[in-house]
Amino acid sequence: MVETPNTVTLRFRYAPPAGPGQFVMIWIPGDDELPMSLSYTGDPKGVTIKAMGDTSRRTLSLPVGTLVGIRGPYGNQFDLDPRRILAVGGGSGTAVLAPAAEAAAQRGSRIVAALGATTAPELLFVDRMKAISEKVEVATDDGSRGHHGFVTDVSRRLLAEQPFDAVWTCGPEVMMKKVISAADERRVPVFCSMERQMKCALGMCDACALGPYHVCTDGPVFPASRLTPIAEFGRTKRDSSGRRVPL
Amino acid sequence: MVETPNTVTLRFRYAPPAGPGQFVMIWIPGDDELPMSLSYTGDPKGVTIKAMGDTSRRTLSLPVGTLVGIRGPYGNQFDLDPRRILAVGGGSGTAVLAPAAEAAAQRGSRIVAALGATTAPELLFVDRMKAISEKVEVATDDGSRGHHGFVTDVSRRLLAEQPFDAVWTCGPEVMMKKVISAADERRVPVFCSMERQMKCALGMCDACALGPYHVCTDGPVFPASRLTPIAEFGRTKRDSSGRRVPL
Amino acid sequence: MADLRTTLVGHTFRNPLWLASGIWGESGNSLKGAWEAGAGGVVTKSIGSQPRMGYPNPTVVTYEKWGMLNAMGLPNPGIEEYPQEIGIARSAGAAVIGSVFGADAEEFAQLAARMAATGVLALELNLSCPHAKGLGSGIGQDPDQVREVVRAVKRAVKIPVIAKITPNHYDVASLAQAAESAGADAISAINTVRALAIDVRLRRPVLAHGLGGLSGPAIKPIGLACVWQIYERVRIPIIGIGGIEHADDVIEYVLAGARAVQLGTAVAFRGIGIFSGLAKELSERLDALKVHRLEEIVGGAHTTATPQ
Amino acid sequence: MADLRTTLVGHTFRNPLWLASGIWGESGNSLKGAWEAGAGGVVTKSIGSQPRMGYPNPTVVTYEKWGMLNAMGLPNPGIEEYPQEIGIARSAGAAVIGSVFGADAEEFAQLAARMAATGVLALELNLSCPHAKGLGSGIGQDPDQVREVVRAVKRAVKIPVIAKITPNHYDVASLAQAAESAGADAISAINTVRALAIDVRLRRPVLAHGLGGLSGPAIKPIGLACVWQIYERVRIPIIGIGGIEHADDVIEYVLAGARAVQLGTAVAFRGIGIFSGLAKELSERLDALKVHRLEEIVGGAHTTATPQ
Ligand SMILES: Cc1cc2nc3c(=O)[nH]c(=O)nc-3n(C[C@H](O)[C@H](O)[C@H](O)COP(=O)(O)OP(=O)(O)OC[C@H]3O[C@@H](n4cnc5c(N)ncnc54)[C@H](O)[C@@H]3O)c2cc1C
Ligand SMILES: Cc1cc2nc3c(=O)[nH]c(=O)nc-3n(C[C@H](O)[C@H](O)[C@H](O)COP(=O)(O)OP(=O)(O)OC[C@H]3O[C@@H](n4cnc5c(N)ncnc54)[C@H](O)[C@@H]3O)c2cc1C
Ligand SMILES: Cc1cc2nc3c(=O)[nH]c(=O)nc-3n(C[C@H](O)[C@H](O)[C@H](O)COP(=O)(O)O)c2cc1C
Ligand SMILES: Cc1cc2nc3c(=O)[nH]c(=O)nc-3n(C[C@H](O)[C@H](O)[C@H](O)COP(=O)(O)O)c2cc1C
Ligand code: FES
Ligand code: FES
Repeated sequence: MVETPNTVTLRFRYAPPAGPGQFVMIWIPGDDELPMSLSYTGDPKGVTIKAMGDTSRRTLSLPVGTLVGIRGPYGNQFDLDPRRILAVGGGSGTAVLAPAAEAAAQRGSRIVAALGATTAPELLFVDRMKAISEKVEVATDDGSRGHHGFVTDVSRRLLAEQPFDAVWTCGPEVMMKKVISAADERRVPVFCSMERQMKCALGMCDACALGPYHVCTDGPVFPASRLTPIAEFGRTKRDSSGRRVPL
Repeated sequence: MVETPNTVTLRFRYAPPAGPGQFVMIWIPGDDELPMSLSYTGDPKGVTIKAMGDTSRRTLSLPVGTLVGIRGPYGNQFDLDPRRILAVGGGSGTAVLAPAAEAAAQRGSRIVAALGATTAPELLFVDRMKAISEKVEVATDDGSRGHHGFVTDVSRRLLAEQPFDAVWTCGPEVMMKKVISAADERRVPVFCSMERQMKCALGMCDACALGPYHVCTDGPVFPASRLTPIAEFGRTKRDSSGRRVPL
Repeated sequence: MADLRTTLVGHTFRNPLWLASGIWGESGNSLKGAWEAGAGGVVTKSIGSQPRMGYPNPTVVTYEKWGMLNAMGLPNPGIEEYPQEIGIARSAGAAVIGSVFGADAEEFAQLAARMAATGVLALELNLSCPHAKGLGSGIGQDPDQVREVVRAVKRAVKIPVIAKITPNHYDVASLAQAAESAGADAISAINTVRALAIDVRLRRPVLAHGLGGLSGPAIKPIGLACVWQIYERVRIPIIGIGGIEHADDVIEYVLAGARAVQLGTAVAFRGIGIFSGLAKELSERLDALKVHRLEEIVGGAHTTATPQ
Repeated sequence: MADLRTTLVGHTFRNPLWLASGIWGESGNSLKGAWEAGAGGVVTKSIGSQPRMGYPNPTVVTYEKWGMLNAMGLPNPGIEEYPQEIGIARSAGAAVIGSVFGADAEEFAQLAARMAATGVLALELNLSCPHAKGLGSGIGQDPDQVREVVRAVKRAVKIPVIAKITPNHYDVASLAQAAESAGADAISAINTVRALAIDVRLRRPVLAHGLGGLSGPAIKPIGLACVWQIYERVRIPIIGIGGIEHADDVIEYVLAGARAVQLGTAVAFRGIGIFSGLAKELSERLDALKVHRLEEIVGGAHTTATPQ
């Protein structure tokens, strides 16, 4: 299903149980295998893929019924206990926040969401978030919808307006860093869903090393308190060879 | 524990559950590994070994506490349903009949036993059988105790004296053949515990082939009706190379 | 129902599931039993010139679920006595392949001639037993010797010859090529993988012989790699062996390049009923995969593979 | 509590459980993490002259419980960038062994010199990667080339040198002997075993590279056989690798001849906590077996073995 001009959701039947925050490895035969957060954790499960590089771009044009390989789910989950949650999604980052917000709402938590994108058509899952949130605010870089500017500005305002027990965020690391500093001022704990290059997804090959952690097994969801001491966070990642490269 | 001048019982703790009729492979490190019927199937389990060839003879003089390897149990079990059972044991063959007779007696069956040996001191488990049987008769080749002659004569007489639902027998094959023909006259089904050279005990290597059967997995307990059509029964066995040799 | 028949070594087998050498193959009644249980072909125990007792017990160690280690030491009744066993199997109509092992080309050729005379439909040369010193193992590691043995056997017999290859080599395809160049009609791979188990309490190897050969599910990925590599370098048919238990295992081997397969350890783990059960499972699975004839997909994974 | 310390390559390791190359070894923080989790030594990812991206995904296939197949393709940041990672590990006090791979003796020697300069306490030469074409695999199969590489490295560095041997060979001990004769200070064995997995629905190998290397419990019997055979033919210490998860696995390797062991796949299957957990388990098990010092029983299964 096409979500935005650059984003599609693939739905598939896949038995192993999964929780919000977890990811799967999606194998596009003859191409590559990519980590993708589950944007739907029920049945059928789903992933929402944004065209970034070659493989993800090609994924968008796969004919319906193409056989893909799936392994997982891997990684940890969002803690659904907080009663008042602010979800801050940047671009395709909303993909992982949506099922988590739905699950928390179902358990009685109150959700407020701030969703950002470069431009209005690229905003993801706005209606889906509206269905379960008290309030959904959007921001676009070009001002084509909602706040003209960064979603981080919106989230800072929302944090000032009302109390929260937790902030969930997924998006570019610079964005998440700003969300963290805004929440820190209010002493609200932040949980970030992180991305790194992945190969084994088993906590073995070190491809996804982030400071002392492996994103595939220690994450992908990290409390901000664990991330901020890491020099790499928001600055460098590792390429396929393991070299440190700027984000 | 020494049972007769040529027979000892080894007791050991070994967790896997076993039933009467089954056997284990006993590894005497540095020597050989032999199939041995369980003469005790509870806890501790036990095997009763008679000195036949080199390995079994050396087994008799193992110091207490020697580590041996055990795998199994393997094979099938005696059917304990018959209400009136005649157990005919020749030599160390009584080893496997004793736990089966005990188990059947416990479930309310009536046991009559005929036990044979070359000479009185070699008679095995006479007291053990007496404890659970209606009647125990013995025979020795040299007449040193009980009937002077073959246990097959005794069993023929017992079959004539009273009705049985089943005959269980273990001993030399010529002996078992005679037991079968006596029981056939009275239309009493016979179950024989068979021995053949064994290696894998897994129904794979063919060492224990007996006609279309593998003694290790199809047996060791066979209804006589399956054995009598086999030309090899009572005539030939196979040596370690698989050659047919006279019994 | 997908068509499971497969044609190789001049014969159409009713299904691709053969009994591997050394399993149920010492006695004619057992070969017959495996055939009647549904095996597509039955390979005899490897037979030598003289009766051999094999190694003392323990000869087998099992690893729960994934494998087995054995060092039987090639026990066999010898070629003198063995024809009566083949007679029993053939009288039941079994498709019998006679396995032989020898110390050199000459012994292989003599044995092959005597085995061929029993009426088996093909020979399998055991060039690969990993634990019988000086018997086949040295020979099977050296392409030149493989060539020499196969050539001598081909001169001695008219029936098709299958060369069984060891996996304990860095270039298994070179061994298969050597066999092909000498006229082999098919390759079977793999035999067991050299391995060891130690009892930590007794501080000694468990098997009386020390080293043994690993078989069962754990070696399936190894056997597949060998078949894959051989398929890329020879044109004669390949018979895949190693760790086959399920329909997908068979299909993996076929896609890697096998035209038939053999089952060994699975017979111990799942019983002789595995032949009919697996034939049914295989046929259903091929239907689900929309494959009408097994032979269609032989080597099918090579064409789609990413070239690297 | 049994004494787990083990001395080899001029160093006394606090326990015999090392982190194997390629696992948690690309980043200095991970090496540090493995050390802090209790590893007795940590081997780095194999480092080459240039950064290498490795193969595309999929790079890993798991077999539930008994094994794993991988073809990473030796991704590594290259010797230029890598010293900073070793710095992080060494600053935590870790006993670091630097693994390198090259295409020929000269490249190995150059890399070895640069790796030695980072302050690692020994080098491990990856002579055995089964799936990187032309990189080490050809070299590692030929005793002459092994000798040449080890000799060149020994000339280039002063620190001890460990030669890591492939299992994909019919005579692994000949490779170890070649390394010893050229001055190697220890042998480590084994690397992964060449293997393959095919997806039957997609009709293609699962790994992007096609062939891969098998690791995990299934290869333990294979690794043990290699260590056993090597122990019978060399005098330098052996480091056992392959499928180690439990205390008895370690003891089996030690009885077969290993003075230390490495853990790879078990880290994925049981987590990094395996180092402290296994050290405790090992110590308790040795107590139960009445072994006071692990080093007492190195090669202990050879003396009691039935001579054949
Ligand atoms: C745990 C986890 C969950 C993920 N979940 C999702 C998801 O739900 N939806 C989704 O679309 N993607 C997700 N990703 C990212 C995805 O796995 C790929 O990295 C992404 O699709 C790009 O792959 P590619 O091969 O097409 O691009 P590449 O060829 O690898 O890269 C192309 C270009 O895009 C840039 N780029 C790649 N990835 C990113 C990124 N994450 N952020 C910024 N720039 C990037 C590269 O630097 C490069 O310039 C997730 C990643 C992880 C680790
Ligand atoms: C299922 C099964 C259960 C068994 N249970 C028992 C048991 O409970 N107690 C027990 O003592 N043995 C039992 N045996 C027999 C045992 O396994 C050995 O065969 C026996 O101990 C002789 O072994 P050995 O190596 O000492 O003799 P070997 O060296 O193999 O043989 C020495 C001599 O004894 C003869 N011989 C060996 N076995 C027999 C035999 N069974 N009958 C007649 N002659 C023989 C040989 O022909 C040879 O002349 C059982 C065998 C099987 C297959
Ligand atoms: C107990 C046993 C005995 C074997 N004997 C022989 C033999 O005599 N000749 C031979 O070529 N292979 C022999 N093999 C090897 C098998 O034929 C087969 O190649 C191997 O077991 C791998 O297949 P599997 O994993 O299905 O068992 C034997 C294997 C086992 C387990
Ligand atoms: C994902 C992965 C990557 C590996 N990378 C290397 C490597 O770079 N260099 C090397 O010498 N061995 C490498 N190996 C082999 C391991 O060091 C080890 O020899 C092998 O995995 C067997 O041990 P195990 O069964 O404990 O995993 C790698 C293994 C795995 C599973
Ligand atoms: S992807 Fe391999 S360690 Fe995380
Ligand atoms: S002992 Fe091997 S088949 Fe029975």
